[in-house]
Amino acid sequence: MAKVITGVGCPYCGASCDDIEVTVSDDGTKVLEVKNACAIGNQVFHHASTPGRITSPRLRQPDGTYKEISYEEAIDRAARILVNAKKPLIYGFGSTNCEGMSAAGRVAEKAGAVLDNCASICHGSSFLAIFDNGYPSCTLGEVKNRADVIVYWASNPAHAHPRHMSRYSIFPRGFFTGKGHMGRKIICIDPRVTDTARVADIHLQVQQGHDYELFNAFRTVLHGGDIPDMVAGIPKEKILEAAGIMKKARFGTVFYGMGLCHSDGRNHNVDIAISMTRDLNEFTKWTIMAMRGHYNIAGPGVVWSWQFGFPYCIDMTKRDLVHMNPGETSSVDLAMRDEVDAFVNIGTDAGAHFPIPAVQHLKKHPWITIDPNICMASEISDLHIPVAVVGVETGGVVYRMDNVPIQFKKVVEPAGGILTDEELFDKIYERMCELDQEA
Amino acid sequence: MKTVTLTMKNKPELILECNNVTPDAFAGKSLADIGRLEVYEGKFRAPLADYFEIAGEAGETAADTRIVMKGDCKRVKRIGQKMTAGEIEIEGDADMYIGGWMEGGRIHVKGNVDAFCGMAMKGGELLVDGDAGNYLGAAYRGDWRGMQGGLIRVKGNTGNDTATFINGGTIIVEGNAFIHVSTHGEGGTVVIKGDVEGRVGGQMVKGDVYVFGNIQYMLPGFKYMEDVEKEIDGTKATFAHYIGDLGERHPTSRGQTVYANLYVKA
Amino acid sequence: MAKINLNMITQRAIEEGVAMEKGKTTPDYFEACSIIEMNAEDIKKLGINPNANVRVISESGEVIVKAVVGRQTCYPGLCHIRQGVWANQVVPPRTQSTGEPQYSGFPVTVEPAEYERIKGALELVQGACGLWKGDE
Amino acid sequence: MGEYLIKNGFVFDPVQGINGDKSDVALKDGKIVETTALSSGATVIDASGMTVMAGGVDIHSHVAGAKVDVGRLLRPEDKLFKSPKKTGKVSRVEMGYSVPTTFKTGYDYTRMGYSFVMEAAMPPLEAPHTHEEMRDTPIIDMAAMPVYGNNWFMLEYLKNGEIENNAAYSAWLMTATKGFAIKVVNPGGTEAWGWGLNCTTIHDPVPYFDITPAEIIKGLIETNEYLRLPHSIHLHPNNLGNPGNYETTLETLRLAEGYSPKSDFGREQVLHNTHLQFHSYGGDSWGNFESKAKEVMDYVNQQKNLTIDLGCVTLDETTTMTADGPFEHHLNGLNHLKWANTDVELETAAGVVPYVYGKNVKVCDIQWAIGLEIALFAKDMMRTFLTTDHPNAGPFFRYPRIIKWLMSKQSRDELLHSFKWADRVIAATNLESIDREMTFNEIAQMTRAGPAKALGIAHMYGSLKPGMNGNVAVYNINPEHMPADPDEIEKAFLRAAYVFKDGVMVSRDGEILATPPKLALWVNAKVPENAQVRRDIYEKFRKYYSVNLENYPVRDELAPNQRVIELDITA
Repeated sequence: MAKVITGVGCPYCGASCDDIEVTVSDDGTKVLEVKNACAIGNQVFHHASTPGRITSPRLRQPDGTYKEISYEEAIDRAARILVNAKKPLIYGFGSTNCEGMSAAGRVAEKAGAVLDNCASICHGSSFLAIFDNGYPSCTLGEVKNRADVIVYWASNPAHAHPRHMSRYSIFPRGFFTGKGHMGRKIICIDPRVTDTARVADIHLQVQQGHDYELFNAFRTVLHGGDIPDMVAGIPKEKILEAAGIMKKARFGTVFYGMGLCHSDGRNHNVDIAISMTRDLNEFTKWTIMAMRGHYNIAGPGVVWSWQFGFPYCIDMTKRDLVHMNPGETSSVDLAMRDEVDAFVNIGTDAGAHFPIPAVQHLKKHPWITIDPNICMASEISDLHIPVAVVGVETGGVVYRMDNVPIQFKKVVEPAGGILTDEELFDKIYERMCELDQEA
Repeated sequence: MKTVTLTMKNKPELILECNNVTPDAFAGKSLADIGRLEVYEGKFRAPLADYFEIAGEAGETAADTRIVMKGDCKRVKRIGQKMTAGEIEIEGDADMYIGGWMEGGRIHVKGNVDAFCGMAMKGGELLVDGDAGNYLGAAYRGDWRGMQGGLIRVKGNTGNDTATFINGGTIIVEGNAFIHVSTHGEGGTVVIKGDVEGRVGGQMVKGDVYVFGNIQYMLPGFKYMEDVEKEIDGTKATFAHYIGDLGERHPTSRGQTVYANLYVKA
Repeated sequence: MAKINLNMITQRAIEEGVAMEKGKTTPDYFEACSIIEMNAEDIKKLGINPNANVRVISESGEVIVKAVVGRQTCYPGLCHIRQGVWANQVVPPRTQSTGEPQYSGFPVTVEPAEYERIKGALELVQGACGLWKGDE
Repeated sequence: MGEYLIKNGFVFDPVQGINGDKSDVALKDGKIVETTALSSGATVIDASGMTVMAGGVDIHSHVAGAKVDVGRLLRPEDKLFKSPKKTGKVSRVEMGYSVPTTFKTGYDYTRMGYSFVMEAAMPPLEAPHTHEEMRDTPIIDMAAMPVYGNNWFMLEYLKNGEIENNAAYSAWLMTATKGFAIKVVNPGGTEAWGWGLNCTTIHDPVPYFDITPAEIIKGLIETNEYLRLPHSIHLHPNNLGNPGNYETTLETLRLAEGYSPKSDFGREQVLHNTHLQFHSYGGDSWGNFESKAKEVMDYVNQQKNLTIDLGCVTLDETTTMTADGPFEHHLNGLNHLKWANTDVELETAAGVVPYVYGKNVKVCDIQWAIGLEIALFAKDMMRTFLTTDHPNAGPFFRYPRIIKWLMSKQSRDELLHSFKWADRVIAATNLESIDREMTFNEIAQMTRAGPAKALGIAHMYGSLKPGMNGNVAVYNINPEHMPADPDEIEKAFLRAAYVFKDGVMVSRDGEILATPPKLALWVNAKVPENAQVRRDIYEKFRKYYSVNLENYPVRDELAPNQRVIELDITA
């Protein structure tokens, strides 16, 4: 008899949908069917039970090939690398639970390491903006129940968060929004005619890299000032029209994405978006939200803030104090400046997602990858330690893009005796303590 | 004034953090004591003497102490951090946070420096003959109290975020600046002798910015008022006077709204 | 030979997301990510037909990808390679001291490379690290 | 777990009526025991010349959960050059000043001799977050109060006068969130904030729901007494922080007239008004802002069914955070620093704004005086509790400084006269004319016995009676030889000489020695089966929440050491 598990959380994007129904095999080892998930989420569940999963740690040999080793040996090697390095970097956490992040935090503190997460190359700019200017936000249910104007600025949920528009923003019927899509105005601001732009009522095709000027124009208009006839490729009347809709909203939300964080000015594009949201609150109710990428990439920011006081780029090399300054203590900067001498890549794929020169710099030193799957990072590592797939083979707490905690469940047993991230890091910690005793 | 000379003898494998290299820390100490001051390379603490040849003599007070740094200090951070008096001369390049949180005295770097130099400076003088990196004279992350006093002069170019959250003091860049000058500024004066790509004075509440060269992308929130004659850093010229950021809040003083001023050389 | 200068960005696409979860060494991932999306005018300027291979050169590297118009259109002068291995061969690692590389908005030169082979993901990444041993 | 005999200290235990007598306290098996119960192997602690009290109990402090963490995230500058260097062997790194990390929170409370802290506001949807943080806050026992005062279920039930249904829902929510008491923040006003509005009087109707704050407060008192909960409703009234708001406060407090407590846990109040300092303002602008502490306390002193805590301003740079969303927006408009806001669907909101209480800002100084006046005007210290509404009016590690001000007129007068606008501050307040100096016994009432009783946990905390949890603080101060320098009082209370938690010596002279397991307390109230409420919950989750009902209740693994307080009102 196959078994149906309801209320399952999806370990893909920051929308962290928790209404997935998964049918698993009788023995609880194989995913048979997935309902309610998007195309990508579907793939995640099925991939966990594909044949050919790596179930044992692998160590790179002098000839460049991998050899399988025991967990015990892998844990010992990882512990020694962390203890011996002058400045190890532990980076990733896009795809793990808070329990794993917490365990890794303890290891990093013990190792005198720099602890960083994928936000470093993703929504890190949002953190910098929040540090400087705050974050007037809300939970996604507020948007669903109240919002009548939605702005997608430099974000493309149609591709990056496939169910975002249907679950939270454009289409759902909420308490005060019984008309669903019919009762909402959608504004999309993007240099490309994206699939999200196609469902919007208004698309402002901003000149790439000039969002800051456009925000500045919106703010100037909201403060009653005049603006030039054309700003960032957008005619004045289009700006006035959009600003008018935003001012008249009962409840509005700006969902912004990588287009702001990855282009010139980085944090200040978000910073001024926050200022604009604050301005709009002089007229009506407005909120803003970062379209966080992974299902639990908000997690490390939350967990490490309560443990270390900072969400990312946490330099613990001083051991008695923590220092954070992205631009200095951020992974790509550390790599490019040759400031670190060991690299642990966990729950992400720095091999595929860092600019290649950063990968080459990090490769000068020991590189450990902790990940359930074969990925670019695992294929260039010195040591690959496979772990259980979070959200499929183990549960735990994850934080959705609006920082709402969702308690994920496991749906199948971990493949062939694989450890969870938490178990692995706890064992590395214990081994480091033993090495301390021996020294 | 007495001089202590530090000459790099063992370059760090990674990077060296030397927040103890200040006249304040050196004053009144013997060379041996100075050599025992702690520096960091990653998580390893070591005495200063492991990396530098130390010669000369320290003064009794910080004001009476001059430090000269020779050899390759391109990977040495935090020189002169929080210094209150005295002098530091760096003969070549230096890394991040040079003169960070500085309160007095003088630092002269003959080469280039990296990012975050002169961070949240309160007083004193930082002179860089070469280029400076990003976030020159900016605030620490999250702090609304950026540079509050003192003078920073860079003869070369700077990157982005010059003078972010500046509240006071003066920054003069003799070359070009990239983007974001005086963002969130609420006081102080910034002079760019060369060109700026854009985003000058964004979210600025008050304070003054002078640009001698060209601003490629002017912010829509700045409004032209009139041409004015000004003498800036020894140069007399006509400037187009703009006020802004009209998208930002502005205080009132004696019934008048106070704006930030942007002067662009005509 | 025609050469054009474009402003490049790299962002997520659903095809890339699905393929990535399937595996970065799969043909799906190769299909999804080894393409550059450009405005039809720019493709014309290069003197090539859509779906021909081009060389993309930036300040920090170069890569061969297939030029397509794409469904989510760019305006002339703007081009897009989906995030992932191919894009990251050319993304400049400079961060403006924020931690984030210049993923969006950097100059590239694009030129026809119709007879050049598009390398696989593993070949590119292992190759960059001196680990590539060739297809076995 | 060892045995300890704490010998010859000056013991203050208001519950037992011990007022500075020289006596011994014994600890065994995690509990306080009769000295005769100890074996000969007990470790003797010489407490002669020192003050011995039960472990401290904090009735209201924002230390764990979503908005606290936003406060940490928002303020890297709150850590720069302001965090202590880690010392000792067992401790984790300790970061932060006004919003410390969980580790620093646990260690610092312990160093002050506290053993129980009530997290003051838990948004139900984010309860798993609060519990995760409580789990990571070492040593001190904790509980959290779910925020009820703007909850849609509650608004609808109370609008229809359905106390029983509201009670059934409240009991369900208490269990689902592993919560402890009914917290009410700006009733109705926070829901109005969903539209950018507010309720500044208790008669402003809540938009759409058409119920007034006064009706909400009375309805929740009735719900609370129906459920016979250990604690009363815990109220942050409307109109916080505005000049002239003392009238709203008095009107709010009068709503409790005629209600009497129904609980088996020993409390005597039906309403706890938290951080009363923020609600005792006169004047109609910041220009003529003045203290109304006397007017408010004259009323409180007469009403046995009320308790209050101070919310003392400590004149620090701090971080304000509250579920009073519209207030934080308003505050941001005054100081223009960064502003975070989190509205929580169907339930509540929260705002966070840094705030600098400047020593030479007249309004801040008046606020400082009002906090102290509330304590000094109070007649019954068993109903008056020491708090700073941490971190809103000041960080909790300033409690010892407040104790100093309360115990020493000299110390508060020196500060008062050092203000730039001292004359104006004196004119707008009563503080200078008050000679009262608190006794150690009164301090023990305000920081231990009183809050434990009001919370309904006096059977475990707040006293040194045999059978109580083995929580003891020994302070290096001699009540018979008070130091000439009042700063010594602060020093003694900031770093206790010895602190015992559940019978374990956890701290000595400020050094953390051990981190034994800590408890999470919560209330499980069994109510009659209610099909309508069950259906309402199902429907609201299906239609309006953005999370799945089955993932909403806090799972057991997030609270590894639970102490469940069981209640059964079906009998």
